[in-house]
Amino acid sequence: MSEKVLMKGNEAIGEAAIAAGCRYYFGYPITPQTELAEYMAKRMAEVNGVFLQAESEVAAINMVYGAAGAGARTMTSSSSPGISLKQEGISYIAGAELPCVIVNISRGGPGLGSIQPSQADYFQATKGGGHGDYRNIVIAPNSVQELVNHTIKAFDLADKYRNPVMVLGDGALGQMMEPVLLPERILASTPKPWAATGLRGRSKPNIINSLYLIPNQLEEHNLRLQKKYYDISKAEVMYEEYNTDEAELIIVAYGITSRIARSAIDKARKDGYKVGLLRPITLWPFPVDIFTKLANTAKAFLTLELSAGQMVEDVRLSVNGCKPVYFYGRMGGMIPSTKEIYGQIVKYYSNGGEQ
Amino acid sequence: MSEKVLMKGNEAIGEAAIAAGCRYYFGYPITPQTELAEYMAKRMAEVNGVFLQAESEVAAINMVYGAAGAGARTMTSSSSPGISLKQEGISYIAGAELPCVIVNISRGGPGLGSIQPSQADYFQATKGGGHGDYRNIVIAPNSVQELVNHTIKAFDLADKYRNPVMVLGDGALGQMMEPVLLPERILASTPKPWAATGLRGRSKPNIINSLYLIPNQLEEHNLRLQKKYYDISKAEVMYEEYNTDEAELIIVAYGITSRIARSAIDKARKDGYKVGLLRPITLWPFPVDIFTKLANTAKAFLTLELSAGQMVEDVRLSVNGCKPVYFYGRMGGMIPSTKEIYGQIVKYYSNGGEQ
Amino acid sequence: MVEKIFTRPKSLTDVPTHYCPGCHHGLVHRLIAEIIDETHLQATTIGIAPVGCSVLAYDYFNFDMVGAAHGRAPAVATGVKRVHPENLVFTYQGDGDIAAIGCAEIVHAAVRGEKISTIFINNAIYGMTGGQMAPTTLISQVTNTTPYGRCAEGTGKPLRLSEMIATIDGAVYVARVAVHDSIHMTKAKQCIKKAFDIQMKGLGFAMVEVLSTCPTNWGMSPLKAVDWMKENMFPQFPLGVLKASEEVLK
Amino acid sequence: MVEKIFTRPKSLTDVPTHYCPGCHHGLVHRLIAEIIDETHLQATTIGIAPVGCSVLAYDYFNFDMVGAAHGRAPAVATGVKRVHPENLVFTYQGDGDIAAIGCAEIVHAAVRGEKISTIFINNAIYGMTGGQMAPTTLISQVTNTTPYGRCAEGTGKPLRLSEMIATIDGAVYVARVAVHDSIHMTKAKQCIKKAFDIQMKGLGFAMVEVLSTCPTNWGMSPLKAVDWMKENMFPQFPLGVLKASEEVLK
Amino acid sequence: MPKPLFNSERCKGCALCTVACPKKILEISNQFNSKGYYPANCVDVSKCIGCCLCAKACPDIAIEIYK
Amino acid sequence: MPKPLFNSERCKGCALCTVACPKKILEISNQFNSKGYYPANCVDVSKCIGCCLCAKACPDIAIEIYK
Amino acid sequence: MTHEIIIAGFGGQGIMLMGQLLAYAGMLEKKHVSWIPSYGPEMRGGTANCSVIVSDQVIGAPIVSEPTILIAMNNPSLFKFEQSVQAGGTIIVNSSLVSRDPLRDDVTTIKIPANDIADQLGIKRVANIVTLGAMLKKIDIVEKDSIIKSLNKVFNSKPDIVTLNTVAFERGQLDVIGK
Amino acid sequence: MTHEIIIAGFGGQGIMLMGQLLAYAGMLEKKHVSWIPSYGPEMRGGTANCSVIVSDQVIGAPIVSEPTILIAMNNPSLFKFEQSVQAGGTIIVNSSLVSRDPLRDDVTTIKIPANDIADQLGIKRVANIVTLGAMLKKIDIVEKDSIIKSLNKVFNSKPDIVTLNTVAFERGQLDVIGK
Ligand SMILES: Cc1ncc(C[n+]2csc(CCOP(=O)(O)OP(=O)(O)O)c2C)c(N)n1
Ligand SMILES: Cc1ncc(C[n+]2csc(CCOP(=O)(O)OP(=O)(O)O)c2C)c(N)n1
Ligand code: SF4
Ligand code: SF4
Ligand code: SF4
Ligand code: SF4
Ligand code: SF4
Ligand code: SF4
Ligand SMILES: [Mg+2]
Ligand SMILES: [Mg+2]
Repeated sequence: MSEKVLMKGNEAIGEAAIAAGCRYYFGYPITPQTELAEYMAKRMAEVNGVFLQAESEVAAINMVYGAAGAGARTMTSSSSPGISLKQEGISYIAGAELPCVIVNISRGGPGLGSIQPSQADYFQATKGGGHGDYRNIVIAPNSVQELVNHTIKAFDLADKYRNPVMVLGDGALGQMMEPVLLPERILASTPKPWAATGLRGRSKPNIINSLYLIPNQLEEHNLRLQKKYYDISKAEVMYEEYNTDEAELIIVAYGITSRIARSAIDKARKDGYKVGLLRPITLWPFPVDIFTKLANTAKAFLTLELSAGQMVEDVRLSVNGCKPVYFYGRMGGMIPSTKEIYGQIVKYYSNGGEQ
Repeated sequence: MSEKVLMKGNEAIGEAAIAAGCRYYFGYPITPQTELAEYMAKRMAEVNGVFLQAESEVAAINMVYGAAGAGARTMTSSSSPGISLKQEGISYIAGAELPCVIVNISRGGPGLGSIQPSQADYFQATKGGGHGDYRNIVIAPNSVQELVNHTIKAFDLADKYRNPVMVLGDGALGQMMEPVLLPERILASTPKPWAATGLRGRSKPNIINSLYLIPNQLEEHNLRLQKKYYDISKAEVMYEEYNTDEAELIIVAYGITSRIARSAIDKARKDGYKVGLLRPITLWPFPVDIFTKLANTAKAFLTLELSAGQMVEDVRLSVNGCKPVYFYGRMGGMIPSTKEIYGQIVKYYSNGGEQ
Repeated sequence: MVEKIFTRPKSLTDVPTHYCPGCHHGLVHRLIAEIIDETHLQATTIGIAPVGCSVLAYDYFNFDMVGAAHGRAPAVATGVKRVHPENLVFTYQGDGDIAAIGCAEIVHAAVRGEKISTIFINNAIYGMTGGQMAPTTLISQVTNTTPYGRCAEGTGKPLRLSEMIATIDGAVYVARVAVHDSIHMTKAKQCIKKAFDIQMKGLGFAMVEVLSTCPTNWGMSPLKAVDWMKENMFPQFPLGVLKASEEVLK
Repeated sequence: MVEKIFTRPKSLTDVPTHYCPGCHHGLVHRLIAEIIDETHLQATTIGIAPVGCSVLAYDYFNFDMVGAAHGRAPAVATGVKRVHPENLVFTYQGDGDIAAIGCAEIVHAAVRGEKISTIFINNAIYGMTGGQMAPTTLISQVTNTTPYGRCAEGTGKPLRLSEMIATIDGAVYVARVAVHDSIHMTKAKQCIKKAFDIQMKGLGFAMVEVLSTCPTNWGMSPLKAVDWMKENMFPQFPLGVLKASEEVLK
Repeated sequence: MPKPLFNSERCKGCALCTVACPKKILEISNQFNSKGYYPANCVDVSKCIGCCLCAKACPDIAIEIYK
Repeated sequence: MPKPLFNSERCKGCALCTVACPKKILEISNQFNSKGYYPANCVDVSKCIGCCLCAKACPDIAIEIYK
Repeated sequence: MTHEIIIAGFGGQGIMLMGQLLAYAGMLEKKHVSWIPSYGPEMRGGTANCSVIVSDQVIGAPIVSEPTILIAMNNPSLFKFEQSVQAGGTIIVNSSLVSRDPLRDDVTTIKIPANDIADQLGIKRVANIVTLGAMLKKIDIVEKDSIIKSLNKVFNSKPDIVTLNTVAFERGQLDVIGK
Repeated sequence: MTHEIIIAGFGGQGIMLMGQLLAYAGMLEKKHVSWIPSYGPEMRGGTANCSVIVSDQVIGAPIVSEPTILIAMNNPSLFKFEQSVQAGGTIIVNSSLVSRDPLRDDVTTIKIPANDIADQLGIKRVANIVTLGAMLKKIDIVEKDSIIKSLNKVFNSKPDIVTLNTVAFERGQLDVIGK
């Protein structure tokens, strides 16, 4: 298919997963990601894959654990409350070093909250909502096309590092339709000699597990994990710069918010404001180095989130006090308009470079 | 009782909860916190309270949600994997603004990990392991006596702010016995006119809930929550300083680790090293201001954790690049010896003030 | 003299519901409210709303309400009831809520013989999220997650939750009813009343399953939906009192 | 000529177990391993270990193993089995694991008719965590969380999980056995073999409950524990094949 | 004289009342209400016997019966 | 001649074998092994009939039977 | 040029399809397009709306809060969204079902008795396409050709249905009132 | 002075109680004390050990990894912990069950045939208290009186049991060998 089609974000993720060779989907309905499950219900049957509606999110993530442990490319998806329920399972997957993809099309919280778009699960996704020292690779696309490309990338990274990868979207990205170029069918063929497949001639049983009862063994395991996380943080950072050369004010935004920021920046540039956008694409590993670099040239950073301020902590950690870091956020499904962000830019300038 | 008794940390928490007027305990066994549940099984019967062993941690936290919503002082306890399972429930409790106490006697992770002491649930506890923008008040005692005092305090703060409060300990604190002075019986009598009790003459039904389908209503709700969190961060910070006056190197440690740090500092002071201890007692709200202050006088900070480095992010955020922040951690249930920490101090000095 | 012989029960607020035309949720709400009015329990009732189409039940019932997380209503009810043992505490749950994600919670409320009552609305589908398979979805029934019809191979046969719960000692009363006509409605009301009565007498856990329609997600008119329910659901989910233990019969 | 007529099955590794003296876990491990040897399935078996005293089962079974989170073994097994439908996939779970926290997962594995086998070790207690009440704990039984003995009021009566699972269509075979003497052990082995056979034939979900002792947490000698089990558990949990659906009998 | 009173703003036009009425005097009108629903109404009040079956069948309590 | 071979380092002294043996020739010794358990042993091998019941009763596979 | 469009009406009026056709047509013309439904609680209770953006610039947020164009297929839709339309914008009103004119005097109003026309055509369901035709007659968003192509895509080249909808589209272009 | 003690043996030898009595006695003397059991996987399989610290200073970590004193109630305990004892420390050996002397020459060894004595006293269970008596005869950690008071606390002032244990304690003090 080299022709663009108009596709819903949720469905595009599904199609991308299938293109990436994922044949095992386990999920549970929840707005605003349900279309992904529904799409998989239809498509998996066509490609001889497994779509299984689990009895709960807890069951779904543990099915993923099983399927990943058995050596398959596998995924689950949900939205905020459902992702919270998966935290024990995610910690197990990280501990047992199983590759899988977890999609969070997040919505307003806390609690039942609402079903509108939100970016308030950043902490949960990047710092580990589950227990213990572990990291998910977290990718935050900002268009339906990126949902496709990065879902495929997610499967590759998962296999490469034997690590869970989260694709973090929001209700708007999941629900919107945009033109998208679907990839050709990709055959995944990463060998997984560690997987539980039955001995099949192998003499040593493969064991999938995260228990290390002896403290120094668990410490060694953790050091191994930390080494892996370090490697990932060196090799897999993704970000996008837009007009950052000579920008005085750098807006930092990811996902849906970055699009609004970009529109506002276009407008502001026309009006002579030197504003740029730094968009982290991997939220973990966070693109620390580019911040260090831009902190030399920029005068200030303005972080923009659909939250009370979560990624802004990583921005502050990255900028490390070199330059002021401001924050503007909306919550509960409210999405700022271009005008509103433009207003924030003007405010910065009219305060003489302070917010 | 004005006489000290020798008591296990886990049991002391239970006794403190009863003293604080908690009569509803819902939990599920898990090492190393099981003695707390077992203690409650015995004691609740004696004080005409309810001990209920739930079918799971998920059920337990939702029972707490119900009991708190019904107006009672109530609590649950668990250890790391069980706390992960409670994340959806905690987010609901925060969203519905229900007061309750959650005890995490944490153990090594990720996954099943081990049952040995760990401090690797810091992120989960302080940044919100659940979805959405919410905060637990997180208190980290460092002795059995503090487990008692801060458990009582936890109930008071919970009621005062209608917010979940987490008491974050570790396997060592939970399992160890120390002399402790138990408090007199305290009667909790916070009026809770918002609670679901049945109308009982009231004309307007009380509704316990976290759903706000209309975005601007959910945003308003979130702004109210953020305002509350701000108030808490101004009013409820707790920390302890030890030898920080004129300290060049400030060790930052909480819970069990802070005790080892203190012993190491005693030894180091004798040997002429100007080392002090800053011990956050509330992990959220984090004692940011004292860091800002100490960053003026100290030359460096050394954060010490039983993790790969979690609190150290908050230390860095608080110090904001003013002074170097170093980290030393052990994982998997390994606990550093006094000698080991002393060695870290010496290392700092022998590198000419660098690690 | 003009006299009102049928009107809204006091235990329902006077607001329009968000339910689709012909949805049975509204009928069951009214029955519950009528019983609570008749037994004068409005001041002592605490209802637990689920996550499902009836998530907003707290706006419709005119007494104290607690909104539970998806599937956890029985746990929440347990917390509430233990604090207020003298109150009437009931959960109102859809088939997805109770039989899928909340399966452990309902089983164990029954095991404990928790003194709560559960009204279980079985419409063989996830209504709220737009029509996915529930554990109760019938074989061959098309839903958004069984686009080719539910197939026993892979997804299994519909779960008869009430029959399963009836095997548990602590569940002293389990009945399955319908509300599509006045005769069935009368029976349904009797059963729910019985469940509440059992609770107030402290006899144990009681559950009433109500077979219901979801015209919207079944993709048919409300009237057609009633026929479909009778034709397809009744054989799979036979109506009647499935269990009434000795204490209850006394 | 000296000939070994009884020795360790190949499907068990030659390491000492961490089980307490006289614990039945070891016996059940051996039976499973013997069956797998006899049916030549060592190369195609994937076992799912629970969290419970048998958490280290992956060290003892000599074939591929996956350690599941507490209670989630049936979900994990589902994931594994869907990827390797031709393999023998079984879960090995304690009563706390399967009947308390993992209740929803086992029910729904049964509902789906998941082609896995479950070996359920019912020792009426949480062994691993040092002796707390399980859903299967008997009335009046003293545990660390029922220090005054389990009381039906408040905690309910013991759950007969197998009887409950037997009501589910997808569960084609449910049996309860014991391993305390050679006659019962033979029967137990037959039943487990049957369960595995059902799986390999693709007939559906099968579960075998094994009544077992926990001398340590019951606070008695291994021999006393056997007597206690016979006296107290057998009446509450009657032995036998509770369900064998038509396909299975064929 | 018994009669049903319809709250046509509350009515969602589901027609459940129309089949419930033993006298078959209820019909769905072809004028929609402000929410877009076509509400039910009584085409011959005189035949009403006040049995309340319509009201009982109504999920939206859009019918009250007077006597 | 059938006979049971005890691996006394594996034996945990549970005594299940002693009651399983129809010949009642197994006893718990009063010397503990390196783990502190008092292992079982056979006090009269000559009576052994090789029925394997002891071995089957042993949760720790501490008995092998030879013929 | 950027068109930010809200299309609103009852469930069942084909609101979502209207939006998707527009977006599809825009895509065929290599414009930047986005479509997003409102998936809020309004779903129940019968109302439906979606946001469509067709632009020659990269699109920011797909959710339109201040439309340049509002298509109000029924009364509640007009009442709900009328005030949010940008000054200088356009309101397209399905005059078969909308009982009053917009109150705004800083916007252009276009009227089309879409249901009446659909009834005349004998297929009630095409009121949406009639309206689309009417709008595109008056506002230059996408070409008629692109819409026809989109119809072919969406209806999977079923000639009957495409023809029918094409007729409806053309009647809309013919009968439109306003501007 | 800080005593960092590991007490180790079989489950059932009353290891935990020994540690708690020590800690209790220390507390009665207003010393800083802590006690913590090993709750690791070793629990199963029959071994048990606990750490006790009695000190005139505030206590850091309660878990002892390099003890100043090791009480080895059986062979595996001696084998496991012998090497971790600090140079200049003490190893107390229950010579009834421990089959060899410690190999270390930089520590003091104290021997007590605790089980034999307990057998002589006719109550097997008090071997632990005999050992405690032996140790406290040789090392000044807490007073005998404090231990007796602690026994009273722990056994809830049941005179018979307290007397019995007191006798055992005294026999330990009498029969101790070493240093
Ligand atoms: C943890 C979690 N998972 C999923 C959802 C999404 N969700 C809301 S309601 C529902 C199912 C509703 O179906 P049912 O319980 O049958 O009630 P009905 O709407 O049919 O009355 C689901 C899956 C959620 N809110 N929370
Ligand atoms: C989420 C979670 N909750 C609790 C635990 C603690 N835990 C480990 S095993 C167990 C119960 C074991 O009992 P059972 O399943 O009956 O197995 P047994 O040990 O008796 O064989 C519990 C509660 C855990 N590991 N994870
Ligand atoms: S979706 Fe179904 S269950 Fe929900 S309100 Fe509509 S008809 Fe009722
Ligand atoms: S605690 Fe009980 S179940 Fe666990 S190994 Fe020991 S005897 Fe067996
Ligand atoms: S009261 Fe009875 S007769 Fe009258 S309109 Fe209603 S159903 Fe018909
Ligand atoms: S039953 Fe009620 S809502 Fe339905 S048509 Fe009749 S009056 Fe209207
Ligand atoms: S083989 Fe039989 S007779 Fe011989 S020792 Fe064993 S049980 Fe006894
Ligand atoms: S059954 Fe086995 S472990 Fe038990 S005493 Fe006999 S040989 Fe030893
Ligand atoms: Mg339903
Ligand atoms: Mg058990």
